Amino acid sequence: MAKKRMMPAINMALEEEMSRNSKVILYGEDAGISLLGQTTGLQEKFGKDRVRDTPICENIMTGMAVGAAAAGYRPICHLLYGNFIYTGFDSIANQAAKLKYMTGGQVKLPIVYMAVIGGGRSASAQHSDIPYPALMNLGGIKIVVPSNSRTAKGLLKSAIRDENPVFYLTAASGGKPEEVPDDEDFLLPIGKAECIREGSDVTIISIGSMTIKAIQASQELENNGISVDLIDLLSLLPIDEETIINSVIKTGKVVIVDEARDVCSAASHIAAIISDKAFEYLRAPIKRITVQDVAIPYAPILENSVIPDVKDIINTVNLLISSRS
Amino acid sequence: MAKKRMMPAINMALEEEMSRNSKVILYGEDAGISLLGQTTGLQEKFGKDRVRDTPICENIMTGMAVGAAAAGYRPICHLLYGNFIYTGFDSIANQAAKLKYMTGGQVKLPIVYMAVIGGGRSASAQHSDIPYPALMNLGGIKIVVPSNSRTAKGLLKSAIRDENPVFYLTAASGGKPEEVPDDEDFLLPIGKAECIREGSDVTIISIGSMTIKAIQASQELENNGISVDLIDLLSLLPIDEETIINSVIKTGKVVIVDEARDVCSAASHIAAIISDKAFEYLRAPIKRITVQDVAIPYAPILENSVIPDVKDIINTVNLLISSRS
Amino acid sequence: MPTNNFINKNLSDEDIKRLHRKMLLIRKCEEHLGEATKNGAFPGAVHLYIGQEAIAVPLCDQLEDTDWISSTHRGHGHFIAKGGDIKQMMAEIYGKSTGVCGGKGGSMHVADFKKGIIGANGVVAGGMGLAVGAALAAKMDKKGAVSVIFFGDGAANQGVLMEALNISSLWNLPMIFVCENNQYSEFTHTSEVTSGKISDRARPFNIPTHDIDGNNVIDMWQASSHAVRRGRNNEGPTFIEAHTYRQRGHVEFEYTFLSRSYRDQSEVDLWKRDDKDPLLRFEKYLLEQSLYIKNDIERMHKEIQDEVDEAVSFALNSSEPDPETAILHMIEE
Amino acid sequence: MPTNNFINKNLSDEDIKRLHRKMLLIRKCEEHLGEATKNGAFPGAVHLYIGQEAIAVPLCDQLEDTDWISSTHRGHGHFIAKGGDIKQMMAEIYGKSTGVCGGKGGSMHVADFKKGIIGANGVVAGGMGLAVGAALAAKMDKKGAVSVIFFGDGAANQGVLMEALNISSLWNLPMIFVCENNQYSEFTHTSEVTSGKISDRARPFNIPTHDIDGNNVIDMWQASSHAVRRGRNNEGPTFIEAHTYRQRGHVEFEYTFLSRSYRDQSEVDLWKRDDKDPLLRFEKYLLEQSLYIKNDIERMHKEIQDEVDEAVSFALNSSEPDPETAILHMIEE
Ligand SMILES: Cc1ncc(C[n+]2csc(CCOP(=O)(O)OP(=O)(O)O)c2C)c(N)n1
Ligand SMILES: Cc1ncc(C[n+]2csc(CCOP(=O)(O)OP(=O)(O)O)c2C)c(N)n1
Ligand SMILES: [Mg+2]
Ligand SMILES: [Mg+2]
Repeated sequence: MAKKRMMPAINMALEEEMSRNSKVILYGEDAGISLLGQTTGLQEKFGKDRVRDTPICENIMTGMAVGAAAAGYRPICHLLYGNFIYTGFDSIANQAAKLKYMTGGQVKLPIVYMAVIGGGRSASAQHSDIPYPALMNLGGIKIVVPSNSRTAKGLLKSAIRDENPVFYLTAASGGKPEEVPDDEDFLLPIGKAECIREGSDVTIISIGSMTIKAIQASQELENNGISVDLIDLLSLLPIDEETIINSVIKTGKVVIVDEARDVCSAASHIAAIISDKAFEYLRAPIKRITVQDVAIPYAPILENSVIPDVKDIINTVNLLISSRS
Repeated sequence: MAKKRMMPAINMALEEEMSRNSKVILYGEDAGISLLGQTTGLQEKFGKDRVRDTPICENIMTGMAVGAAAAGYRPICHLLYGNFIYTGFDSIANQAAKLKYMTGGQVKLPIVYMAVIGGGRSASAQHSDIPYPALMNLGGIKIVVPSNSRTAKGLLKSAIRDENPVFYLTAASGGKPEEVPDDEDFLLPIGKAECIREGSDVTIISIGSMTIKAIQASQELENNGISVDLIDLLSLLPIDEETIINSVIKTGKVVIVDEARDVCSAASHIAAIISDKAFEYLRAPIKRITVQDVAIPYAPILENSVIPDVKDIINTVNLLISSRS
Repeated sequence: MPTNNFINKNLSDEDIKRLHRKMLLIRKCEEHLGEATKNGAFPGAVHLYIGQEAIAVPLCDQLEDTDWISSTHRGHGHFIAKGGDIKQMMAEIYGKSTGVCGGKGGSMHVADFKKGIIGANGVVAGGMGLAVGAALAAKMDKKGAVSVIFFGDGAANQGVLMEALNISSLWNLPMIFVCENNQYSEFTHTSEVTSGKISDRARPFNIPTHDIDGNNVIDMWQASSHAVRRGRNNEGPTFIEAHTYRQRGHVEFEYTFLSRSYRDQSEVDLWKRDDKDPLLRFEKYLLEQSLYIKNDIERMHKEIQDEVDEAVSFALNSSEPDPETAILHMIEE
Repeated sequence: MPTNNFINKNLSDEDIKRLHRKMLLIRKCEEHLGEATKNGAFPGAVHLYIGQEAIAVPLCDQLEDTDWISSTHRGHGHFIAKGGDIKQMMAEIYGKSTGVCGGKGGSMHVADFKKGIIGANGVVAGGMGLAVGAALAAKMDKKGAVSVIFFGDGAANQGVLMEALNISSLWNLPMIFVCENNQYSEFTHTSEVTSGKISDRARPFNIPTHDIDGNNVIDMWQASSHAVRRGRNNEGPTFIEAHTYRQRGHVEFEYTFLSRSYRDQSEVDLWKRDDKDPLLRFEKYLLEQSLYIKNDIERMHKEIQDEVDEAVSFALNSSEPDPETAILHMIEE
């Protein structure tokens, strides 16, 4: 077990899974040299046949994954930034998400679509989107959003071994080094959230990049005597309803922190689930902390003002706790 | 005022607006002859310059609208079926929804993207999607979903006069003939829901094709002594929160009917809004009636089993009413 | 286009008869569907392959189950040509539980992966990426399998074609591009939406092209044979533009909703003549070459008709899908 | 590639000097940004246009504010060439309220619609549709305006290019396609991801092409002049492939995160020489032609450097954007 940042952890998972199963192949723009670090060294190790540099053509890249998977491979389609998921959206929405269903279940599509998402780096609107709200409604796919190096490794390995298209989305802004198990079978189950901290006053549900901020906020809140049940969601499709609901039963109050724009965010859907299935346990409005419905601006002062931060979480929880009931 | 079906009402609105403003242009595949009837006769009337048959190339069609709008026109980009919105998704998500913002508000983008959506015709998965959940999170656009010929006319005319990209999505399955005002300035405001029926026991919020079913259900419920406040949402971006919340204040119970798949549906977001802003008035769980997370199947018996129907609405309301509190 | 331009260099009599049989099978299936749809015998709309049989059949005749094809909304012909079961196809179109997709796909999604049939596709050019992906798999498998994308002249305007050409050429994939230029994209003549010659679009990528009479089964057989050989020998992609004609509407029944006509009936009639229609031309050739006498052909027609009737009965007698199955198959559990 | 291959048929001395001035302005701006980014003087990453100035400048020199350009992530050069204000550009890149986009866009989104600058674009080939749409508007306006898309060799592999070529040809749009082939797409050599010659991709659509030395400002002026004339006269689209070299990294500072190098320094050095670099070559020519003496050139450098310094001061002295503005401008109210 060694401390690793996100990208090396991803790299480790890719290397292990490619070693384990020769059907795993990977392609993407500059996959060899690796713009962002996920795929560094893989081409040298596994050859140009299994690790391919593609032209810039997301439109066919997403579709090729479906064809290659149907024909027996386990492709990892590396799309660099979340915004380029939109560029390859047709085959995602019309083929990958539906082909199995349309053909009466004839085929398995073990695909991983990989990209970094989110802001915080003055990369502006076309390199900072959180694309999962556009994906969550499609059905026929899975979506995971690891929050740190450990979950990055465990979820990627599960994604590669899964028999369905899995979107593997990690925060572009990285994160701190963290212990990552060396175990080559370290798998985290897709569809399972992790309870990071147990508490009784309020439930905080956080996604991806927001988890690190939620941890900080929870710490500060605890210092002020507020006991937080913190859930790191990890999977968006399927969602771990059970963990969420059990927490709400305990606390009766919920704050959801999501870096997505607000309308039809993952936060919205979680709120909807709770307001349906755990209504009787709720003792306060369900609060979403999200990005207002704007694109991500460039200047840091603007960007910081739209992306949720620790203070937003603390303030919202305080408000919720102090509200009657 | 004459009775018209949906397509003729749309056709009427297009003709009026194209007559009114020579900057309005329209293009799409077979726009001249018109596959679905919206654009019938327009090419004959306005010429091949303003009504253009395009090759099949949704990818550039959606982007061209942005360029033409920035350069002073008011393009209507006809995309036929909602699923082909995915084919042209890149320019929608990365350009149309963001260009104004990224450039500090320099430009107006008066665009209408038009398509039919939804199932009920054994057109199967690639011609039956409800694409608005994938659009609602993008920001920078508006979305309207008329429920009948009258609202189809009034909302299309407003969409064409709006200074933003507006998605104009109508049910592929059509509907019954209905009175449509002849008034050439008959506009329905985007962002405003209509209360179709006033009631006090339960709020039903319906979208597009579901409104006709909700009306029927409300009628039957009323016959059984349940008084329904029925809201036809009409706009999804922006959402008329005020009308929704006022209704919840009255009834305390809500059912949302949406033909979209469930996860991150419009219904989810509406539930999220209510569970945040009208929590104190809620007296029961918020119920969503949606499509389970499947693609739309071909065989009628399968298709009918997944698309919400009148009985689903009635059953859900009855359950809600009979529940304690 | 006289019939005697069938120049047969490679085909045995057996081959020829097999091709004829397959073409006839497609024709009869499609004719049935064209008729049955008028009575609302099945739920969805159908796009018929009539008049284009000489394209799918001779190419697929040279393929194995381990080769891949991906096709279009007009996909029954490809399905049958590649060895798809017509009972299962009919049942699918009739929306029955015994359909090849269990009634979930219908006409636009007939597929049979066991037979290398990735399937029809409702998104124009939507099959392009799937075929290229399968070609990549075939290439990596190194067993000489090939992958075919059938697409229309209309689909040739989707940019994904260029992406497919580039990557197939770069990676030397065993891809066969077959553009069925039937002169119409829905209700618009190709010339109005397509600049230049479609087969020329492969040239910048140094992909060998064939620009052929797609109603001539032997020409198509020969072009295909070249393309398949190249694929099997790891020599890379080949592009075939097969010129043909869409004898039926874009979709059956279109005259009920179109506000006006878009082509002259005389044009359609011309292409139905026995010097143009691929099946009739072929049958004339079979008679000329004394491979068959008239009687044989009549017998064949009857035989195939029986086969089709049997498939239709199978479909009609099959049960509706169980509504409970509607929620299955989105995800592999 | 000796300097004496500048064959000037149409340009006056004034023209030549104006082109030089603009190229120098771009060079100096970019050099500043390359330096300043090392000290973290501004927030985002920058992709520099150094070495490609001879492409944007002579083309944009022939354009009016009513003509449109749409460009790439490497878009400062296009912005400046088309008359964008360098103060506003610097302020934008420095993330200030006085930036041309109020600090919302940054380097990858510098735009000025009043000047016909649709802007840089962070999505590779993302500007293609915008430019074609503007060309359609220009065509319908019938005032002789043209629309230019600048795109890279990497972008040429996006299918939307083919869609753009097809529709521009069909509709005879006043489009000018300018592919700046700088030999790299991020860290990959063009030859590894691009099959065939890029300019050949326009040929199937019968679009006239120029395949030229993009480091030769006069060649580029001449090709542009042909393209602009065609556009203004409603003669349709033109395609220019301008061969050049990306002297800087894909993105400044890339050596800090790349695990290995992807090209030889000697290759880079070669292209910086005064017989290759577009600015140095041009200056050599200016001297050879006695349009300038060495002193003049030095004076020009100083003058332009002052201009750039002033723009930088403007940016540095400008205020940060008001955070309240972050929620404005998504929607026109
Ligand atoms: C992406 C997409 N856009 C539009 C359509 C609607 N559509 C269905 S078939 C068709 C025309 C196809 O023409 P072609 O490729 O020539 O095939 P053909 O029908 O002639 O066999 C169109 C526009 C579609 N199904 N998918
Ligand atoms: C749709 C999309 N895919 C990938 C990227 C990442 N990316 C940015 S620039 C670039 C290479 C572009 O190469 P080229 O078009 O030759 O332009 P150059 O950088 O050489 O000017 C890539 C892959 C992107 N921005 N957009
Ligand atoms: Mg066709
Ligand atoms: Mg380049």
